[in-house]
Amino acid sequence: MWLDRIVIVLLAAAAGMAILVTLGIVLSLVFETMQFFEKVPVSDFLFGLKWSPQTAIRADQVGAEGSFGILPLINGTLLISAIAMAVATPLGLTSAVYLSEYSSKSARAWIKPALEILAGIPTVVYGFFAALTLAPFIRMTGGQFGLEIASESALAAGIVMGIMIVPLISSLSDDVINAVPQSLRDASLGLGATQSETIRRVVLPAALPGISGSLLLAASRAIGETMIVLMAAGMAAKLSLNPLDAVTTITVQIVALLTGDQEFDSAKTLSAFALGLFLFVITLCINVVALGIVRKYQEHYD
Amino acid sequence: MENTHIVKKFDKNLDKLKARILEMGELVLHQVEDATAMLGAFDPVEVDRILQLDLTVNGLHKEVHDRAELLITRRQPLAVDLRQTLAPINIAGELERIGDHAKSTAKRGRILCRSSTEETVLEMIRQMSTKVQEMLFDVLIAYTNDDIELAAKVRMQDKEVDTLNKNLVKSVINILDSQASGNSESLIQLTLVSRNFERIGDHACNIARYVHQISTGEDLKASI
Amino acid sequence: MIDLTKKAGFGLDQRHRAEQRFQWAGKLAIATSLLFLLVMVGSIVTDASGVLRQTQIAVDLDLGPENVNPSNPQAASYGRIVKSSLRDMFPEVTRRKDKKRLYNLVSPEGSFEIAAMVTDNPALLGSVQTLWLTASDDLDLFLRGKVDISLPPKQRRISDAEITWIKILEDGGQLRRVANWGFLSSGDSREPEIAGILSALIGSAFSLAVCFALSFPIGIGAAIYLEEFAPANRISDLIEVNINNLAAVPSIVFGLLGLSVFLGVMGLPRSSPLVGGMVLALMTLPTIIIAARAALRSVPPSFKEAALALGASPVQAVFHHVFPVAMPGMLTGAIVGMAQALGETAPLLMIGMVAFIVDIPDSVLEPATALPVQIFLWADSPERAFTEKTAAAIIVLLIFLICMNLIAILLRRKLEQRF
Amino acid sequence: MVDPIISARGVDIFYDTKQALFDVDLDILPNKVTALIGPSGCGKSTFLRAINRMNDLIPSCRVSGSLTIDGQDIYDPAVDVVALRAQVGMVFQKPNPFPKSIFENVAYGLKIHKLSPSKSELQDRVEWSLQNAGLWNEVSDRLDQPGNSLSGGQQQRLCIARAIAVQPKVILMDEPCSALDPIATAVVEDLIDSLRKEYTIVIVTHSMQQAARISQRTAFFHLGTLVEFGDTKTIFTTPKDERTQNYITGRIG
Amino acid sequence: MSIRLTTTAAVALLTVAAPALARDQINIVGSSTVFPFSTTVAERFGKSTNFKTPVVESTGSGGGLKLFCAGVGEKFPDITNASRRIKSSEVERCATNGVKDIVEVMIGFDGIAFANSTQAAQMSLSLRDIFLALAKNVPNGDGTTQPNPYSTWNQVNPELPEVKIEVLGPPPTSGTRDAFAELAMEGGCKSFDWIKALKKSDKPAYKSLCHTLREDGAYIEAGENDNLIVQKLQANSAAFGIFGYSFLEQNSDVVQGSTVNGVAPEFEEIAGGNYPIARSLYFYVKKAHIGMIPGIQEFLGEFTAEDTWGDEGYLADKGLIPLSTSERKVWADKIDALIPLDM
Repeated sequence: MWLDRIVIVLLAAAAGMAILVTLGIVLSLVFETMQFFEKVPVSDFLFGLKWSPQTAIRADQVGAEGSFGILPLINGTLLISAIAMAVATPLGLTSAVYLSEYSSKSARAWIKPALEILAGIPTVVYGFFAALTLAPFIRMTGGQFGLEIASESALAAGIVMGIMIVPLISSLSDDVINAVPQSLRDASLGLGATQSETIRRVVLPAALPGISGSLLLAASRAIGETMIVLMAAGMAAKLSLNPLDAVTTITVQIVALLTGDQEFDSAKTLSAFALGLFLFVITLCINVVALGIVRKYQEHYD
Repeated sequence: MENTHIVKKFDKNLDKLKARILEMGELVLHQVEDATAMLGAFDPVEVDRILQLDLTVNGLHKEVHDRAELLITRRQPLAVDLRQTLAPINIAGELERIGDHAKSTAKRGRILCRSSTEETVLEMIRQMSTKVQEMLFDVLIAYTNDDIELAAKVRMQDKEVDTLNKNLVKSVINILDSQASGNSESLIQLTLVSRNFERIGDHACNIARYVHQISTGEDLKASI
Repeated sequence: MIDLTKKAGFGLDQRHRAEQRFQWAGKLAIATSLLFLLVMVGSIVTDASGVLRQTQIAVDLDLGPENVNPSNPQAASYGRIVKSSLRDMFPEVTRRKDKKRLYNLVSPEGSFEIAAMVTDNPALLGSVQTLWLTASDDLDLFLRGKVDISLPPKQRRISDAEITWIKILEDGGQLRRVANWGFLSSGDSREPEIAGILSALIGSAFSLAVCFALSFPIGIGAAIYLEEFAPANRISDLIEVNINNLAAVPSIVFGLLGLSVFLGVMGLPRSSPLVGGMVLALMTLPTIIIAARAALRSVPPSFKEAALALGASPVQAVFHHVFPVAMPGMLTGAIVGMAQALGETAPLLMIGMVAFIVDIPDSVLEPATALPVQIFLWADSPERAFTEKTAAAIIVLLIFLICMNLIAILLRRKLEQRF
Repeated sequence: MVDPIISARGVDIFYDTKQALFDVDLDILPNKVTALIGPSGCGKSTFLRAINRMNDLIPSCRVSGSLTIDGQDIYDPAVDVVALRAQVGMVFQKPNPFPKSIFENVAYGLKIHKLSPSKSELQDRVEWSLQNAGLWNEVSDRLDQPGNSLSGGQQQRLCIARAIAVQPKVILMDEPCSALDPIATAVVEDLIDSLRKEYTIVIVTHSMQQAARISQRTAFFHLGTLVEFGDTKTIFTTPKDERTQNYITGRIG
Repeated sequence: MSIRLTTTAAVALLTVAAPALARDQINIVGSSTVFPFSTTVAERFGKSTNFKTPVVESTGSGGGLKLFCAGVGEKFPDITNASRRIKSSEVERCATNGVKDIVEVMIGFDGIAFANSTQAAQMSLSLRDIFLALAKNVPNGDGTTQPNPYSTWNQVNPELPEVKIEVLGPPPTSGTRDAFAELAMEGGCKSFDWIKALKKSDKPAYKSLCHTLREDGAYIEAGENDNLIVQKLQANSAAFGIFGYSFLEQNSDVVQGSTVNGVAPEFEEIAGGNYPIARSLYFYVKKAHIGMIPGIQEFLGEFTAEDTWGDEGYLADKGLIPLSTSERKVWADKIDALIPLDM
């Protein structure tokens, strides 16, 4: 059985890679973050209501106006992710349900990969689409209803991002739904439930742990997405829940800060690392909570 | 049944059951034959042997019962199998009763030897004995081969035995009426022996019914 | 009495309408997604169509010994020869500024093309030869009607004089449109007319191969461990949370990690597909693990139990019986992850793959770019002709992706079953 | 003579081009337990599933001939399959409670069919079903526990409670005890016997003894044909057809 | 195929421990603004010489300098491009990492255009107009400031049309943005005398006032993709955009540059130093790498050839605004002699 033991150790090492990667990320972020917090107080960063790295162009002014407040970025990140999920969840789930429960095998055989292509289109393309097609369209439509809409809006970016993550949800959920035992469907149909009742009341609840996994993955992707927001949502750091406003996200700021023409040791650039670490911690918290919920649910009905 | 069971042991169990019945039948047949022989020439040792044989028959009866019980428990036989399992219990009962009648006949031989015997009546007894032995033999063959026609024949022969018995009784009454002879005891004993053979015939006939039932599932008791 | 018709009660009308609505919602959802796909791919294809052909211009070149030294043809200034030929064709052009415009009809690549032709066929030397050279992007765009000549001359890239020259050349049969194989067979260039996708394509292929070779086994291994062998303790929980968390880490952070570990600590070469693949592997790992775990979870436990009952060790039971059944689901996860990796730009930025690289890499250690990087760079280039190059590069990327999916679909179809 | 509740005439069932049932004529009498027996693949389950059109789920499945319930053809286009299944319940081989609480499992049919408008009515109905399924005493104090937490036999009775909650006329059972132990089987068999007073039950079983124990009528299927159909007693004591005989006595036919 | 690639990858992983092959091509990093010019030169250099084509990365000026200053050796880039001058703090950082002798090269100018769609009328602006339209706080006439109240151009200057102020420009992290703030905003800002005086008395306040762009939506941070800005302008004819000259030149059919202080953003005007919003572009060479990596000297030669960066050179075709002839001479001499930067 020594061979078995070796295999298990190898597998555990593979799982341990995740820890290693995390450690690496934390280490590569923490050092620079510390430097950043030497220049800007932690409380300003965490509770500041204003994100405006522009005023901090000179060293002697850094943080003077508390312009490294992360809240507007969180606001933007959540707003856009929420819009994206609001678009992608119904689209992705209903697509997955339709594919696995209704569509013929042959239709599924080509629709599923076609949807997966959607996930493979480079985000730059989505960005262009959002910025040049959808945003003006929203602006025009809004104009007809007398709404003043900026040419950049969270809505355009969110919708397009939603489309992008549809295949992530649909493809993974489709697999999960497929794995729900046929006997549960039979039981429900045998009681005279219609197919949609069976799906809504039996299949989906049974597939929920897996589906929530795919949703979590999609949400993660939405939170981590950069290009589309960069191109279509503008970069205005605003505390606003209005989807028609231009907003910016943490990731956009990270990319912009790290690839900009800035000095490499200015608070501006260093703040990118603090943002990265913060995002890391926040998603960690979300995941801990999510794991707890999923686990509780599983214990109940597995 | 040409088809064999998927479970081979089932067939073997049924065969063994059958074999025990046949073994029993053979013993009983001998008992009847030997007891009949005892009527003319009494031999106390032989009588003891016949009486002793009855214990073996009873043992076989019990064995058939046990085997059938086990078979039902293990195989839960249905339809023809069930009948093939249940019938031996009954047949063994019938055979055991036949054995008892043979035993009783043999015992009467002891009494008969003390007095003179009416040769004509004795001849009739022998005739009856031959008949029931024939029936018994035939019914065992019918049972072995699931031969319902042969079984039907046996059932027909029962009437002959009844007739022989009636005739014997009539003859005895005639003798008793005509002469006040001193051998009335032997005559009564012979009547009782005749009665024994008549019962044996009935039992053989019952066995024949079971043979019929095994094959057809039809219970003839009610009809005939 | 039993009534089997709609009148039987049970709120049937309403429920059937709900069923219809539900089905329509499904169709609508798929249609919406496919419509988006169609619109986007459609517009890209339309944009990209211009790349299929390129314009060439016939120039009479004096390759006599006074211009080219036959013993050392590489040393000759072919650019000057082209210029003088153009001047000969249009002797009326005298102003310096106009001359420059004239020279601009031919791509700067022209002189290198002559050099290549001469090397291939030394017989060309010694006399005047008519050779087809690649025309400039402006000329190409004009010929394809992409220049609005109704605008005032100041607002367009092609002046009235140039239009006259082009017309003359066209009438003289000195312009032709040929299939543009160069796009698929050459590397990047700053001149849109000769820029090609091959180096990026190979770079992507190399990176993905490395990425797949690393992330698939590690991801599957981690998933199997967590799903089948991990003890239910805090460490397992930690790993699990970690993996979910990694999926949400912005990709550029993986680039930072790659920069400090792979380049800094391990000293691997910058801009190489090896490092690119490794960074992408880190990035796709969580996706693969999460999907693979879902797939493993959907395998009926009876499979494993049956194997264990036969005396298989837990490892054998998992690898022989659970693993093959979960394979299609794992592949789905891998495809989603690889597709994500294929389209990723940001982390490559940190490890030097967002670069201008002309040479086509022939190992994973040589500098290379990747398809999305090429798209990103071209989309950011001022030259108008790069727009269609961008679109064409996207098409190439999509075809790459479709090929990848195709392989996976074939595998999946072979393996898929419903219990 | 009682009129049959279900009546099949010349029923053929195909999967694609493969014919699974050939010209089946069968009358199922109300308030009787009818057992369908036969070797695997003989078409008994196919026939059972045809009665509440569970076969519809298999796209390649085609039914011809006439299959009527109370004189109405099940496959008539005017027939609503939901209405049919609401009145022809089904219990499956493996207990398959939904991943919901015990209460929700039983209430499921009532809710989808909107049979119990008020909450108290729903509770009464659920209790009634569990009572009738002989499960009430065992679960009354833990109705909010998941259905999966019950033992196998309890789960199957839960599934039966779920089926009878909507008060169907007919209950179809597809080998309901094959996954249960003898005690659980006995309890379920007892339940089936008591349900006979209210419902017509059609049961597919592989256990001859079970069919003999609980059914009044038995149909023997072989290779897609209905070989013999009659009183259970007759079928199991004196079957007419040699194939039946061979099958029930476990002989190589 | 994929199996072979996998094997290649595996083999490559195994050989990681072995020392990397000596680098035989120049490695250039840095500004995305200089990138198009640097790559053009690199390509020509690769094709016309026997050296390998240099690898040019677009990392941003700051990122480029960070890599550049990380150390000396094959692992570190040889040249970095910058759309601004190296800062003294960066020079210090370089020095601590052993990067001592840095040769600075100024290669030309990049004009920053203030443009709108050709569908709309061309605008004629002064720096003060730009400042008043885009600053976060503007003077209110009594020596104090107020949050920018202007929502249309004619409120800024009655001569301008009544069009909503809507300007798409680079984010604060961009060098173009810094240059714009420094040249255009500060230029307009200084035109108020009291602010000019403030420069001497309270420099931070001065900088803050002059450099801070408004955040109420009139100035829209649009990312660094200039093509995208151009296309957005096409879609919205009321909006203005701030982007590099080369994009204006390439897209002259759809966008037009506004004149600033009466000067149009045209080649000759920028080259002549008349157009006020133009910045210098640089690159920096690690002297220690010359001789270590083949071709650096030759590459510098190619870059500073008259055919390359001259008035008629091919970089001018790509949109680089050349230095004046005399300046070119000065810089070319510096490079020939490899005179290190002295700050």
